[in-house]
Amino acid sequence: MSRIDFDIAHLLAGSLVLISFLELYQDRLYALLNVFAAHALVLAASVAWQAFVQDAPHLYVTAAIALTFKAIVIPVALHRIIVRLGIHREIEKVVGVGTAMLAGMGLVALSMVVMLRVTHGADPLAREDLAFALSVVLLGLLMMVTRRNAVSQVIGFMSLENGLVLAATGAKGMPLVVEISVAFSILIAFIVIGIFLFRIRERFDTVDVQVIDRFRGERR
Amino acid sequence: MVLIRDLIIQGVQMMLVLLLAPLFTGFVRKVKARLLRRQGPPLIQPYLDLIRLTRKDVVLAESASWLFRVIPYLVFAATWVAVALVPTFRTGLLFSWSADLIAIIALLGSARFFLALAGLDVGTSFGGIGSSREVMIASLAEPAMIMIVFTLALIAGSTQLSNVAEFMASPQVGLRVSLGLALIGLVMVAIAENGRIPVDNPATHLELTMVHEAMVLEYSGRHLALIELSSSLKLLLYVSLLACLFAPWGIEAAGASVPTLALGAAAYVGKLAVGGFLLALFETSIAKMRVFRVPEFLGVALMLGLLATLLRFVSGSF
Amino acid sequence: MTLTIALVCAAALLALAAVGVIMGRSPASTRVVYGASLIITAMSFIAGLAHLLGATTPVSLTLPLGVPWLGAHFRLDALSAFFLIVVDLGAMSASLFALGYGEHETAPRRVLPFYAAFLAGMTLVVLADDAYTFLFSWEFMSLTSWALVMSHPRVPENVRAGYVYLVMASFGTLTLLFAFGLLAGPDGLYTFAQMRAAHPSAALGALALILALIGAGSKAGIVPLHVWLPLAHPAAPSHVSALMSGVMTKVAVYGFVRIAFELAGPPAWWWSIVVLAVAGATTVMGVLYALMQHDLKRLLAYHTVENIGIIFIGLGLSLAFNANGLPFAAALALTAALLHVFNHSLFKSLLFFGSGAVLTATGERDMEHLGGLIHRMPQTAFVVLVGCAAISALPPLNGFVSEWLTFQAILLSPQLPSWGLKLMVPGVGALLALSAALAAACFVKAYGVTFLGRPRTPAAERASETDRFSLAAMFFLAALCLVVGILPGVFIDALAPVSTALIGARMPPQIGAQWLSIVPIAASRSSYDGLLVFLFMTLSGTLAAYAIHRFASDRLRRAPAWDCGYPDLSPATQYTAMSFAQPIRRVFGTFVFRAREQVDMPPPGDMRPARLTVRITDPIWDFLYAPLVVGIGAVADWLNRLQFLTIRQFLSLVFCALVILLLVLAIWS
Amino acid sequence: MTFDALTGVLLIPAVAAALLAALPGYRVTARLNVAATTLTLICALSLFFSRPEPGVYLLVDDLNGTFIVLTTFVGFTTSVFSLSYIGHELETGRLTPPFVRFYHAMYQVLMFAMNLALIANNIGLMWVAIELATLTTVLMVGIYRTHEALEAAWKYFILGSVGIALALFGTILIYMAARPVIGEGLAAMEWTVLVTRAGAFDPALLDVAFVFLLLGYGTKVGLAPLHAWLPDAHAEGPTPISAVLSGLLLNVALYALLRFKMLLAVNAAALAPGPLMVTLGLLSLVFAAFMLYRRRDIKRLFAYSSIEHMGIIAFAFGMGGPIANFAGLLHMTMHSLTKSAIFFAVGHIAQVKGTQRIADMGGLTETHPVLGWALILGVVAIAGLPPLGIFMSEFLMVTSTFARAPLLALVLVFGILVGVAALFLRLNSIAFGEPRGSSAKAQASYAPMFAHLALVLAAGIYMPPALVAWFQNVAGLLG
Repeated sequence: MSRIDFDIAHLLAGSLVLISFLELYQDRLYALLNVFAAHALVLAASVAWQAFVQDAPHLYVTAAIALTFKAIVIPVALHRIIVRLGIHREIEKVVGVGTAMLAGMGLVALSMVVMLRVTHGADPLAREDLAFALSVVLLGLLMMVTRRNAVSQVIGFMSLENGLVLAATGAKGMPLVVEISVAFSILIAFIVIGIFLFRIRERFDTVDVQVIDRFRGERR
Repeated sequence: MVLIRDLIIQGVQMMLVLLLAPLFTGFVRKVKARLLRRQGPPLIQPYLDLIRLTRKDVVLAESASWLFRVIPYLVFAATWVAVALVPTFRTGLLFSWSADLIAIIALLGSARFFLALAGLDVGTSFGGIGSSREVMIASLAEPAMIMIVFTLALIAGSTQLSNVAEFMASPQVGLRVSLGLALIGLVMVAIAENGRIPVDNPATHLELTMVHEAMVLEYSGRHLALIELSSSLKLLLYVSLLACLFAPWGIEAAGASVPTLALGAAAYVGKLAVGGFLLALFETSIAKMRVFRVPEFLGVALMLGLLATLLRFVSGSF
Repeated sequence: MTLTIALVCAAALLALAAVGVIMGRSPASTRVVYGASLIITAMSFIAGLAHLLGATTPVSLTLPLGVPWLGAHFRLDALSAFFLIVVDLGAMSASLFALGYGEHETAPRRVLPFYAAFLAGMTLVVLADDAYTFLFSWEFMSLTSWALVMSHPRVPENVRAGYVYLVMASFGTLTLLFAFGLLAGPDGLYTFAQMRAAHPSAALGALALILALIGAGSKAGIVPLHVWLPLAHPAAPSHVSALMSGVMTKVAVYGFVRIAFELAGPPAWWWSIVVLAVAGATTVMGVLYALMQHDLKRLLAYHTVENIGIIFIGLGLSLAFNANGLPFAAALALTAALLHVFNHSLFKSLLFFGSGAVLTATGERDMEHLGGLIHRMPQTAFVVLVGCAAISALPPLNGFVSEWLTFQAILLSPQLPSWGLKLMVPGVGALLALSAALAAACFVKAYGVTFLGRPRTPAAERASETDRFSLAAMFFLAALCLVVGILPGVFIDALAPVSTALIGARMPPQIGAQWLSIVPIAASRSSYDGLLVFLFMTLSGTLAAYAIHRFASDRLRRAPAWDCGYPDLSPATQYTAMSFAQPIRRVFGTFVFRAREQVDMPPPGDMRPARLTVRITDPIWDFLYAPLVVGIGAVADWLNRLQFLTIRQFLSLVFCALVILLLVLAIWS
Repeated sequence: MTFDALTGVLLIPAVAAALLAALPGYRVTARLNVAATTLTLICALSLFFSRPEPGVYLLVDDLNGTFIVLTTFVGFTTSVFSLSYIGHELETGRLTPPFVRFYHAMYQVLMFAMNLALIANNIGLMWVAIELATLTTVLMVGIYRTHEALEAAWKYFILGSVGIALALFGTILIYMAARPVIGEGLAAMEWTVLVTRAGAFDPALLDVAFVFLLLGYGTKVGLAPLHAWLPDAHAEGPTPISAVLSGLLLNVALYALLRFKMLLAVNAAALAPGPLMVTLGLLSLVFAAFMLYRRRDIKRLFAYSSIEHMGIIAFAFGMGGPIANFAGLLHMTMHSLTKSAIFFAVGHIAQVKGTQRIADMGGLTETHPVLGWALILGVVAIAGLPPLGIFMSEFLMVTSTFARAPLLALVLVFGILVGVAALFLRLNSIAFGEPRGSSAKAQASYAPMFAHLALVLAAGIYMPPALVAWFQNVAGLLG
């Protein structure tokens, strides 16, 4: 592929990582939602670009899904939930921004080390993509474990999944990518509905010992 | 022919000890009395006591069982067999090989076992206290004795009493440390086993410090006679054991002629006299100790025996 | 042929277990199962005897069972034949006893199947010839006996006993698993034949020996692995207690002998030091524990510990002599140990039967509630007396013979070159002598308090003689005790093939000796003749009796016992087990068990009774097992908090795992 | 694609699922459920005799043959068990008819998913199948709609989803590793192709991939510290599902791991997957063994015991070598049978006692002898005591390991011992002691339970040579 294609792909993937950092930084839920929408947007862009570069039309479907579902539907739904649960002005971090950022740095560094060290044979595009994808995955996971309430954890999970899609699309000619992205969208839909139906906020994370005993423990 | 003679000698030996035992007891009492400036009973008093006892009815406790009535005979039999195997005036007794020193101790042990049971049979606290203390003493005296036997056996290269005695009589046994330790230990054990002062006082009754007499308190008549006889047999056994092991002079070897045998018998009686005198002297010159000091006393004996054995194990020259 | 018979018998026993399950409800089941097991074990007994006396070469057999590419190997050689005899003799008498005793069983369905299976397990252990079959049968034996211990599950002590037993049994089995893992090597040579051929290195053999000592010892009940034994043995029905104490511990000894003398290769001199040290401690601790007991069956169980110690002393000596090239001394020590195995199986079964008879007659196991039984159950009292005399090593009974042989072996040990042994063996000898004396004391207590004196409770007063089957079994064993005691030479000669097979030497033949006496080394050195001693004693006893009754008075009056002037003393004034043991407790207990006595004497005028409380602690449990239990509990509590985390915290666990693994990768090269 | 046994294994459950979703009425559907599983089992067994050539999507070889037969068999017995179990649940009203219909449909879907995961010849397809299986079980775990059930389902769902994600990433990485060698497209995801060419893959990429797969599928296997969902899911769901989870789903996930382990084994330069599996295995074993002590809920108890045994199995496969692998396979089979049998017993016990609290059940051998002794037999089996099969696998495992790595063997045995002690501590209070809880007559179907236990017993004593040869062959494959 030509130099310019590579650079654009690189740029998009890199900005995806950057936005993940922004998500980590956010502590207001609305802001977080917006950042995530941006995240999905960039993902859609990068997937589309891959589709173009690899001229694999089916990837456009994935891009479309990312765009409509993740960048629009889900954020709106979550917005509703936030309103219903009345948690819009919550500060709900386990660790401070600084620590989270530092950890994120570490994770990115780790993924770079792990990935760039390995794939000498593979073409640079896939290699870069993989490195970035791994960092996005790790950052998403970090987000899930450093956030208290359901919504932001769902967002964490989705950005993790964005990383996956990035990797999948980066893997040239990989079958089933579309199916997988669809499956994941269903998964996420389940989660969101779950939150919506059962108001599981406290079941994600709580410090209330009675609740723990009643739910997670042996019934004494 | 030889067999016949050996049989006769064995029989003589058995009868001899049986007859000598009460006399020896009487002798010890007499000497003690004299040492205490008392007249003391005549030498034959024990015989008279035995005869009188056998004449009397047996008064049996209501709660006594058949075992209680059998035990005196068992005790007597065991003790008699044991003492019959100890060379007195002649080694190489016909049946000496049928039970070695360890077996003799075991025989005495069984006598004690049954006597202690008898103490518990009637179900009074007197018998109980007697037997419990008896077994406590025995539980230390027996190992001590075994250790001493080990020492002797290792010196003489045999646990066969006759052979040990012969070896002791033979010149190749010199003065040895282990022998000395064994002697002291054996004396201590003998004192304890026969319930002599300072461990126990055979002359007293109804005193809470006593052991043997409390155990046999319920016995009377012929049973008591047997018990008394067995205890004096036991005393005799220990003295003649000491005699044949540590003063083997005058013991005739197997196949000696009749006159020399008479000589041996005389020597034996002499040894008994000396032993009895020493015993009496010792008993008069020391006070009885509390029951719970007895373990320490016997512990010393055990340690001496163990030490002697260790010395033997480490090198043959000790 | 003999092997086939034995295996068929084992299979028949397993089938019998199935029968027990099926017809457990019917009242006839007890008779059927015990009767059948009596017959079957008798057959297998004959097979074992035939092989031990007749055959010269071991016979082996392989069945397509167990580990597929291995098969189940069985082998009947002199050693296993001897132990097969021990097992079956015990099983026969137990079955006979149970024909009567089992009638009192409240829940036969919980006993019958496991009883038969238990017998089968023990038989298979001694026949097994590869690691898998051995351990399989071994653990099967433990499992079935566990089920028998649990046969009265409502009693909390039984449940606890069964629990401790099972855990210790699994521990032992896993240790043996290690031992065999070592001997089998990385390419899995699991058959004993291969192990014999393998000649393991010295270090490996030593490790295997230690593991075998721990593994087999924990089942045999060597200190400090004995804790389960005094709990489990009494909990089972008495005939099973007899089997567990008298026979199963012997099967454990078999396991040790098999590994230490055959599979672990040529012994190093210091092996015996380990064995002897453990054995000496076991002997004395066992009897001291026993002295502190007042539960009849528990006392007997602790005496099993003591006797196991005596057996291991013999084995240790044999190892020592064998390692130092003194095969004949080794043969003597080994024979002593094996003879004691046989003897102990006899009188321990007898005594447990006796306790079972007492239990059925009075419903009591606690000696403090018994007494005076000799009046109500004279025959039982008589046979139990024989048993007590035998286990106290009194001539002319069998217990004395084996101990005497052990002493003779000790007297040979100055020939040993190594200084460690020179210093060790006399100490062990002293311990042995001490334990013998203490055992006598203990059985004076046990017999005197249980059978003699006056009944302490109404239950003891109402006791009645036990049934004829039980009596038959007990008389049978008592007679055997006497026979072995007065004709030991025969049995020693019967053991010759075993020592020949294991050591390559044997004791000199005893049959030829004059008057059937036994001569371990040479007549000049030492000899013992149980027959003559027996004859002498009976002769002189009867002579004395005759003389007295002939020439002196044989009149007899009954009168109340001497009461020191206090009329109608209550039975409570008798010496109890605890008070009987008090002097010895003061001598030994104060530092072994930290026994403390507190006298609470009320002041004059105060009407409350004075009381004496004795506090005894079990050092081994306190210092070894209690900390273990506490530790595991603490760890469990600490880890248990992981059950109560939130989802986010669980996620962070996953996250950490991921990051750590990635770090590992990053650092890898 | 012609109808052969393979399609049968997939098609029958799928069709049955559709039918069951459509049909009303408990009697019919339950019977139909059993019938379907029976047919599936027959198809699976026929795979012994006529084995189809591996296709692009589907594959049958010795390895998954073992798993398929096991899965379909346990699926069959469990359906028989749930016949009476669910019936009882209907009577007590814990489940309403619609939910039962849903349950049966889901059951078939689960069977379909697991069979698909097993016979998939495509790593992506396998991933999809396992995700499907997870989602169905999530729905089934939450079927009681109690607070605790929803809670458990939710936890399972979240942790499972993360696991799925990680596994997918690993799968992608495998593809990336395969692409340069094999070329783009499906071929780069086919087992049959991958295994032959894996030697040329980029080793480091394989390493990273395996890390992700280990964690992703390890979550399904329930290895500590990824186990969190497992105990609650077992405890709160209906017991047949607990049985299937412990007996089958864990195995399926393990199967996936084994496949990838084989890939790495082929590639000399890649890191040895053994040590990782050994570490996780021992960790799970010891951890679960200690966790057993403080359990008050009987189903949670045995759930943790499943974690323990999964640890043992992972350890065995991690050690590798013909004996250890054989032991691992044997242990896995025995564990599936035993654990599901235990859950059958536990299900009935919980029903008759009306509770899952261990404290409320006691003296079971007196109140319900059959159930009680069955439970004892099951626990004895799971504790690795003879004459049952697990004893053999543990024997082989320990002896072979001790000769190779004594310290690991020590840890293994320590864990086993601690676990055994804990299990019997609980068993004592359940089966023995003073009877507690109701002693009402249990209407239970003992057949499946005893069928399993009989098989386990037989395996401990005698294993048919054909089976042995098969296992040994597979053990050889695993390397």
